[in-house]
Amino acid sequence: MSSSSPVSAVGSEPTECRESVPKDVIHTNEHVLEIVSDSGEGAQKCGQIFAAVSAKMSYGVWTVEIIPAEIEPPARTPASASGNLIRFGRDRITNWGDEVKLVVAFNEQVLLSQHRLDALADDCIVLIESKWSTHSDEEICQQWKAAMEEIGESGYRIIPVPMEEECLRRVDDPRRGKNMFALGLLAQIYGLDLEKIREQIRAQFAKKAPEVSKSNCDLLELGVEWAEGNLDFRIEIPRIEVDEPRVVMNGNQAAALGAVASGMEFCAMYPITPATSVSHYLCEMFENYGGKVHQSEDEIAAAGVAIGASYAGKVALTVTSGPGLALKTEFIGLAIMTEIPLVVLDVQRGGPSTGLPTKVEQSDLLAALFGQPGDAPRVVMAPATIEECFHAMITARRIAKMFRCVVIVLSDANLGTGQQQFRRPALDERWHAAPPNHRAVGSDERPYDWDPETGLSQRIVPGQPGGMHTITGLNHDQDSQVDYGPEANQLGCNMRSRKLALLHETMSPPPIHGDDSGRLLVVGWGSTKGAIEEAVDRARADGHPVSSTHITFLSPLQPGLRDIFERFDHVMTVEINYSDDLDAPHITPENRRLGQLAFLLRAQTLVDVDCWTRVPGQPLRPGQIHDAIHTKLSSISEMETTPA
Amino acid sequence: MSSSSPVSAVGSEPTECRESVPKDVIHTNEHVLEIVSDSGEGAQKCGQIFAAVSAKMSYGVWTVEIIPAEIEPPARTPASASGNLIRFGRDRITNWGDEVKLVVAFNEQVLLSQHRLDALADDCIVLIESKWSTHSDEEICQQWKAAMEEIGESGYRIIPVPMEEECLRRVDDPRRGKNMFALGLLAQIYGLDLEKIREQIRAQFAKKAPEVSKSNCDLLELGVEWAEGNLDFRIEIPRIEVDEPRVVMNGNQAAALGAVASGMEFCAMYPITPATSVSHYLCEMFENYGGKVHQSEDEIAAAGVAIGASYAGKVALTVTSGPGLALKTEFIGLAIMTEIPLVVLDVQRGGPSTGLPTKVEQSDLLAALFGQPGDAPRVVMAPATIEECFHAMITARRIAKMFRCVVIVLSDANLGTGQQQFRRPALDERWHAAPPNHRAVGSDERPYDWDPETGLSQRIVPGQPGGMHTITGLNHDQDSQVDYGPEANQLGCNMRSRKLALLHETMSPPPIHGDDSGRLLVVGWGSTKGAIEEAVDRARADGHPVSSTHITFLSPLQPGLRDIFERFDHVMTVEINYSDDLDAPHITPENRRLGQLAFLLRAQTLVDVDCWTRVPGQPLRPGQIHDAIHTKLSSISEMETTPA
Amino acid sequence: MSDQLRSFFGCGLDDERTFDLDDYGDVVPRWCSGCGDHGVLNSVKRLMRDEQLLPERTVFVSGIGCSSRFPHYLNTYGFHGIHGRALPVATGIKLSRPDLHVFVVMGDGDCCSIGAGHWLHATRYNIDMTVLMLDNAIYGLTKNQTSPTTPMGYATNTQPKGSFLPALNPITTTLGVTNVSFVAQTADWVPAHLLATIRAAYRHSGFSFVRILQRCPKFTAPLFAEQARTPDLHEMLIHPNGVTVPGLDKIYKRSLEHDPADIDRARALSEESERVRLGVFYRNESQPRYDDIRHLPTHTAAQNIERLNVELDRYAV
Amino acid sequence: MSDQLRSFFGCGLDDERTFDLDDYGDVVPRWCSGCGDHGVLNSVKRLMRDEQLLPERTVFVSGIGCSSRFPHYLNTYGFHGIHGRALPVATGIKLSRPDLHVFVVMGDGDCCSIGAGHWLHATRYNIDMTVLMLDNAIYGLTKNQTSPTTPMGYATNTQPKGSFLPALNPITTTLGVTNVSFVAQTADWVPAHLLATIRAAYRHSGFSFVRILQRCPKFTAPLFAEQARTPDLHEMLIHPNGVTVPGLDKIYKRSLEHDPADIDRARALSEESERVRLGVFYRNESQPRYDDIRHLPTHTAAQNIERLNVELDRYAV
Ligand SMILES: Cc1ncc(C[n+]2csc(CCOP(=O)(O)OP(=O)(O)O)c2C)c(N)n1
Ligand SMILES: Cc1ncc(C[n+]2csc(CCOP(=O)(O)OP(=O)(O)O)c2C)c(N)n1
Ligand code: SF4
Ligand code: SF4
Ligand SMILES: [Mg+2]
Ligand SMILES: [Mg+2]
Repeated sequence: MSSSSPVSAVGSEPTECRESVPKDVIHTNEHVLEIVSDSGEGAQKCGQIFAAVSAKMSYGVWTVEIIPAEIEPPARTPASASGNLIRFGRDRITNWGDEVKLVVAFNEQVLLSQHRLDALADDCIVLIESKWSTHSDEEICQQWKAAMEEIGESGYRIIPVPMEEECLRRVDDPRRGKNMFALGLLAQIYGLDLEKIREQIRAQFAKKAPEVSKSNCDLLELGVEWAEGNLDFRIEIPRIEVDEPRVVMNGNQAAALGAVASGMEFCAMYPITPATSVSHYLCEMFENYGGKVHQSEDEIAAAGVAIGASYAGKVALTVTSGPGLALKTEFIGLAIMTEIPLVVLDVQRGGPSTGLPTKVEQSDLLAALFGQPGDAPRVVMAPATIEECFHAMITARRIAKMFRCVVIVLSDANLGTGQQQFRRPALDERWHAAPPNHRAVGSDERPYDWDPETGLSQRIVPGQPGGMHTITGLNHDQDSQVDYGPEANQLGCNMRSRKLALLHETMSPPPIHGDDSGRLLVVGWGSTKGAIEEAVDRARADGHPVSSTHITFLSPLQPGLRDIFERFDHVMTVEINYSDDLDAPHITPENRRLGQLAFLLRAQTLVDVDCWTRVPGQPLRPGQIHDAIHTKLSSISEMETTPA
Repeated sequence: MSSSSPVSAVGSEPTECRESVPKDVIHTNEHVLEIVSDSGEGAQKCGQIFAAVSAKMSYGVWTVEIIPAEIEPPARTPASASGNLIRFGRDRITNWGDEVKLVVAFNEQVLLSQHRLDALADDCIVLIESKWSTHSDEEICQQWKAAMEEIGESGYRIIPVPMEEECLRRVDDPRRGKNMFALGLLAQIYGLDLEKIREQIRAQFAKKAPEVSKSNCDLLELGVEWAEGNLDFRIEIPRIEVDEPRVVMNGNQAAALGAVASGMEFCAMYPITPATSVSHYLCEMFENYGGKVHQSEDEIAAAGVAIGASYAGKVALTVTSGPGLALKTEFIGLAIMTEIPLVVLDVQRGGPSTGLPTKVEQSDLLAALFGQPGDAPRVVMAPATIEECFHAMITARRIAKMFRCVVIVLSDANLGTGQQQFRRPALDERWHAAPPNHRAVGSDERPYDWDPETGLSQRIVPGQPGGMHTITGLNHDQDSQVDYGPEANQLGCNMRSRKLALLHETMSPPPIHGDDSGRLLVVGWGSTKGAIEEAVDRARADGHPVSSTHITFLSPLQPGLRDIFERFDHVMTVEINYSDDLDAPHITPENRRLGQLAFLLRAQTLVDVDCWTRVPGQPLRPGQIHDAIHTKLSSISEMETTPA
Repeated sequence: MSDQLRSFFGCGLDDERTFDLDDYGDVVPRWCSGCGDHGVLNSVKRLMRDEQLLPERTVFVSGIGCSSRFPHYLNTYGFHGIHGRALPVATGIKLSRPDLHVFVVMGDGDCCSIGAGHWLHATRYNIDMTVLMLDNAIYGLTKNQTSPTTPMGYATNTQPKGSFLPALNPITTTLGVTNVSFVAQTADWVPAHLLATIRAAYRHSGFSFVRILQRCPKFTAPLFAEQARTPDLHEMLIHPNGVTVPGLDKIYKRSLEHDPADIDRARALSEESERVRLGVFYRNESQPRYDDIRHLPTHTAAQNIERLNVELDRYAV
Repeated sequence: MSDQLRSFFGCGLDDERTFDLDDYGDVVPRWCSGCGDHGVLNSVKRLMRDEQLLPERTVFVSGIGCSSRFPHYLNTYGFHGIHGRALPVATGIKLSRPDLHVFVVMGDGDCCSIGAGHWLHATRYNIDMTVLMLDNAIYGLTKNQTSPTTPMGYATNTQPKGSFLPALNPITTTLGVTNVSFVAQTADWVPAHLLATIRAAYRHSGFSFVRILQRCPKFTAPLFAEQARTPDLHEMLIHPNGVTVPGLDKIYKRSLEHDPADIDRARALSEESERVRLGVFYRNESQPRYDDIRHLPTHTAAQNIERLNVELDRYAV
């Protein structure tokens, strides 16, 4: 539905009528909606409850936080937009999708912000607080008008909703309850389970006075009623009941819980967006499991404290993002050299430097692989889903311990703050830390008793009688004695590197999404998995022989890649990091700077891996990737048909 | 000459005789000698004077410092060995060669240390202080005996020299003058110009009382006389007079002088081996040129102070080695993001971590290229000779300034402490810094006025009226305003990367040493150039179609490499860093970790570049490389003849 | 004074320009309403107007944090760098360009936590710069984590049961550093005192460290609310060599004579007391200044080339 | 005390073992002859012998420098880490293993220059460990560069015309940090005092910081030579709560009563004086200890799994 004035009829009618109006039912398998307010007006909470409840109702869900880059940007400005995008539907949802189909906006400026990001569908339904259009402040009315003009070109169906006016019927300060009213609107539109919502509200406000829950539930009701009485549509999405137990959370929560489940007992950190919330979750609960979070004076100290804890017998965790990873560079080198187990969780954000602190990017890969001066073999792995954020921590700890090595886990802002549901993990005691080992060390045992075949050796930790030795970041021999000799240095390097080869042997090639061979293989890593697979599915539905594969272990790189690549005519990575576009000025195939995974794959497989990468500070959309696949396919055809 | 007892006849004769004994003349085009003493006994000074004088005599020279890893290791132990290796000869000398042909040792333990390094030729002539063999301390006699037994297997010609006994004829404390006596021995053996030596001695002791020079010259004379009267050989090496003006120095001196010549005016540093001496040289003289060296509280601050100075209008330098480079990681990212020119000189040592502080390695390459989280394009270059250490600083400053970028210069311990002579540089005023720019900034000018074609823009520095703006490590637009939007981030990344493509356009392919095509191309970078080319020359002399090329610019990578590589059947890098050996357990072509340049070249050219690398903490020898070439060639032939 | 020199010292030549408040910046800052940073910004602009600083000769250096956004809101040169590292950058700027007025703005996390090493050393270098530490006792920008100055027991996102340790006292710490030359404390809610203190700091020749107690209504409202309302919770340090604000004694009645030359007493007074003490704790202009010591005459390229050729002679063969 | 507890606290169970000096290490250290580090090593071994520390329950943590080679010469656990970062490592060790005796050995460059931020914060954390700062007023291992404690005017390789700034006073600096709990100064050339001071530090519950004036005949011989020869150039701080070495007053005749509870006087006394003051400047066992505050009971895996399942319920759909 589209009209020349973006403000459509329904909402402008008087709203006294409390009876139901007849509804068009929109049938669809999924929908993308956004709820967006000024920072501090609670759209985030509204979105979170919506997502949780739809997950509980067995819908597939994926949410993306809309966070302003400033602490308190001026109200009623595009910069102030805060809230949630929610994509939900019948099937499993793995990414934020392409277009927003419905928006609830608390003012026209935050609507503008979302409009300008070019993410609203042409026929997007917009429910917007109506009070601004007739505000007593002339400037505000002007702003409203200007905004409506700007978005006038689009075909949105704009439905003004007297949110505050309605809320005032129950509360004195409508600014504080509007979000629940909005939730009511949405509940009615999508037919959400009201009792489940009330439960969720009560849980949220459990620590506050009971009246708080009560008044929030009242406002919810009001929203439902208003929608019932005024909207001429509702949206119906089929559900498939799942009965396996499931949980819903974001990737940072999953990583924090994974750390606990893995048996880690120590985390040292320094706050940094978007990794800090991992620590917040841990700070709340880690002590209940005998675990400690230590906030250090800086990231260097955080790495050092974690290494000290690991040295003393733990497998410690340090959590950070780009700039913090940079500061840990030297200490990570020490851990590698001394073979002290350490897990580093890097929740990637936009870079370089301070970059885009709240936004997603996948551009710490090469720094994670090669950041340390000297030869410093380490394990690098990247979870691709929220569920994998949980399990990655368990795997990381196990590898760090068994291989006496550093494991860097690369998550990102999209995984860290996005919510998704997944199978409830079955916890396992075997993941847990063994109590500190106090057995006496035999006189034939040595601190680096490297098995010459594998490079593996057993850790001796303080407290073990007879095991006294001094570890050092200088080159050392099996007894941990400083040794500058040529053989000793070569041996140490061999042993530290050999462990990766051994780990490599235990790995399998990544599974292929789609056929095992074809014209184009798309390769990804990390949080882009869902979007890539969705794009590939669409391309395949278009009839193109396209498949994808997703790499979990970047160091050592999973096996079998060359074989896989050779079964496809072309290979292209899709990544959220920077690469030169070949058609940009001065860029040639020779000097082109490549996507980070593409660079790695080329060196390792010698296959001519192309890349399509972008750095928008946003997750990639399946539609974008789908387009990129099309472009790639046509350029291949062109090349093939053009006589050389 | 070899005898069953390593102690040959000559030296054991009584030494009263002051007349000349008849001499066998050994004719050779070059020789490698070592002078080695306990730390603190002055062998270093002796070696330095020898090298300087032979350079002045138009010999080609290359020296390598023998430095103990401890400040004051126990005397008369292998760990105490301190001194110089000198390779000199008729032609230009570019590396330390293969085998030591003559050693002057102040005791048998330091001789043992050199023997154990497996670097002495089978027929090496050894002049050794004789007093230990008959020392009153029984333990010492035993040690002497044990040592002689250990080296007995070799065919050295050992000539005991009563060094202290002789010195006592002129001085009271022979331990302090022995080095000049030894210098006299050598002067006589090699026919060095005594007047030039005396000049050098006088210059060395210019600040001391004149008697000091005098007594040193006396001891020199004594050494000459003793050799004249007792040795039955001398070594004659032809000379080719060069008349271009030349200088002799080590790479750290060259870099320091280069920094001054380049017009840099600011260096911030924190001490670290083996880079510190660059700063020592600068500290001595920089102020004479209006330049400042600032020793910071740590490497992070050093980077920050340098960036501050650059921001304010200079092009500043910071000097470091591996662990320090690690600490500068975050600040380098900021300089890249804000496009503040900065030159980072990394004098590489053995790694990872504290590693081998005094020893050479080339393993900071990947960290220099990829150390920063986020996409952080920077220039990386590597001088290959002492002369290039000088000129690299001038090039680095020019690039940093013109491209508003970070330039990392990778030297290493071999270049830094090795001495070589080279053409005296003709200094050029144009290299020099322009006085600070105080012109007013037009209202149409912007702090990041990127030329969209090239990414270049003009720097506006504090003091320029009308140019006020705030630079930031957050993503920013042309006005340096913070901008988190998708386009702004993509644009910034484009512009910073584009500059490298432009620089790339100005570059030429590296020259080829040997034929333009053939069976094997050896590729190197940095300090290994001389040894590689010498090895290639030998292989060519053996009749093998082998060439080499040496890469100066690692980022952007010099052009034309793929074309060059394709003209050879096989390509192999030779590097002093770690790679897995293919015949080691668990190592496969798929999981093999490669030499750092090899990795880079494969990704960039897709050519199957092999590598031969070692991490002995020593420079590579031409002989070793020659062997590696042979091995590679035979394995190629084998592969080709074995049916698949 | 020669033209060159005048221009060197930042007083424009043909400069008949005069600057009013807006010339020093007219952007609306992106801090929360009620945030103490607004007041500091105003005072700083006022100072610049009063002193008629040339905007192009003035540089504000900061780290990362809410407070470190400061330079963006001024029409001077600004360097919004990385977290904790403002002081090294400022050091490089001042050492290479003594003609610039250098101001540094840091948060409590920025300065006292990640930047602690630089803070200590910058104090010791005693380079001529004005340092404003905006202390809201919390990590603001990253949303509510404990900082070194968070009071013991105050709950945050990283120490939800209350901060574990007594708050670090930045005044005492600075006073412990050899070669310290100016240390003062003021509060965003006493604007007249704030301005007077910043002015004294600016006029001090050397490293002047000002801790500004700063309200953060977002995360530490309870810490400063009562304080800001109640003049009697303050104790003003007064002295002819400190800061004196005419008329302020009418409101802030509790005061203490303190001679800022007396470091022992300064240290004792800096310790926790019932009332918050505002004023100059210490001031000593006779401490050696590193930027002074390292000052060099300028050289021409030709002179340098000549000398360098002599230097090369030493290496000639 | 249960067996488990006894073993936890590092007193062996069936431990009839006794340890003599050699059991704590018998390697010949690789320091220059005459280096003050030798004497410190001897005193430390003596302390361990006197206290009969279990070698396997004792950890020495260091950075990089001549002094940081310390752990290699002892037969305990040792962590020879990276330059300037000994304190964070020690913090991690002690927080996760309260049963270990943790010693930290640092140089003046290690602690006061690159490690300054950690030094300040470790002082504030006040975790139970014994910290020996071997102050030779120079960078030894890297061969003669100025350190923060190099006296003004003393020439080095990086400041060949003499160090630019007055030496940092590490005692005063430490005393400026909130929650400081033990600060003492001693010298390698007064072995009895050295041992007594280290013992007091070891026995102090909390972070005990000992600055040890250390001779470096290689690079700073002139700085300490006269001092070491001349007892009258010292002034001993004495007090029942400080250290007292019977008989030492016969040689070191100049002394001063100082109650280490008095922080104001401690600060005043720590300032440069004609004579070098040795003794305990400050001691306060009632300061909160971070390791104490953060102490936790142990948990079994089964308990944890149970709780975590409850936690997961919160996220269940
Ligand atoms: C290296 C690094 N570590 C951490 C961060 C994240 N970070 C940004 S601001 C900040 C602390 C802010 O607190 P404060 O310095 O007190 O300033 P405020 O926001 O309170 O003004 C932190 C931890 C970062 N940007 N860089
Ligand atoms: C990150 C890093 N920076 C610099 C160095 C080089 N370095 C080693 S020891 C040292 C200083 C030694 O001085 P100090 O700490 O006083 O110890 P001392 O040798 O005097 O005992 C330095 C700068 C290093 N190893 N690592
Ligand atoms: S969070 Fe606090 S410090 Fe930051 S802008 Fe808001 S009130 Fe100010
Ligand atoms: S250089 Fe100095 S500190 Fe280092 S071992 Fe020698 S005397 Fe001791
Ligand atoms: Mg703060
Ligand atoms: Mg020292």
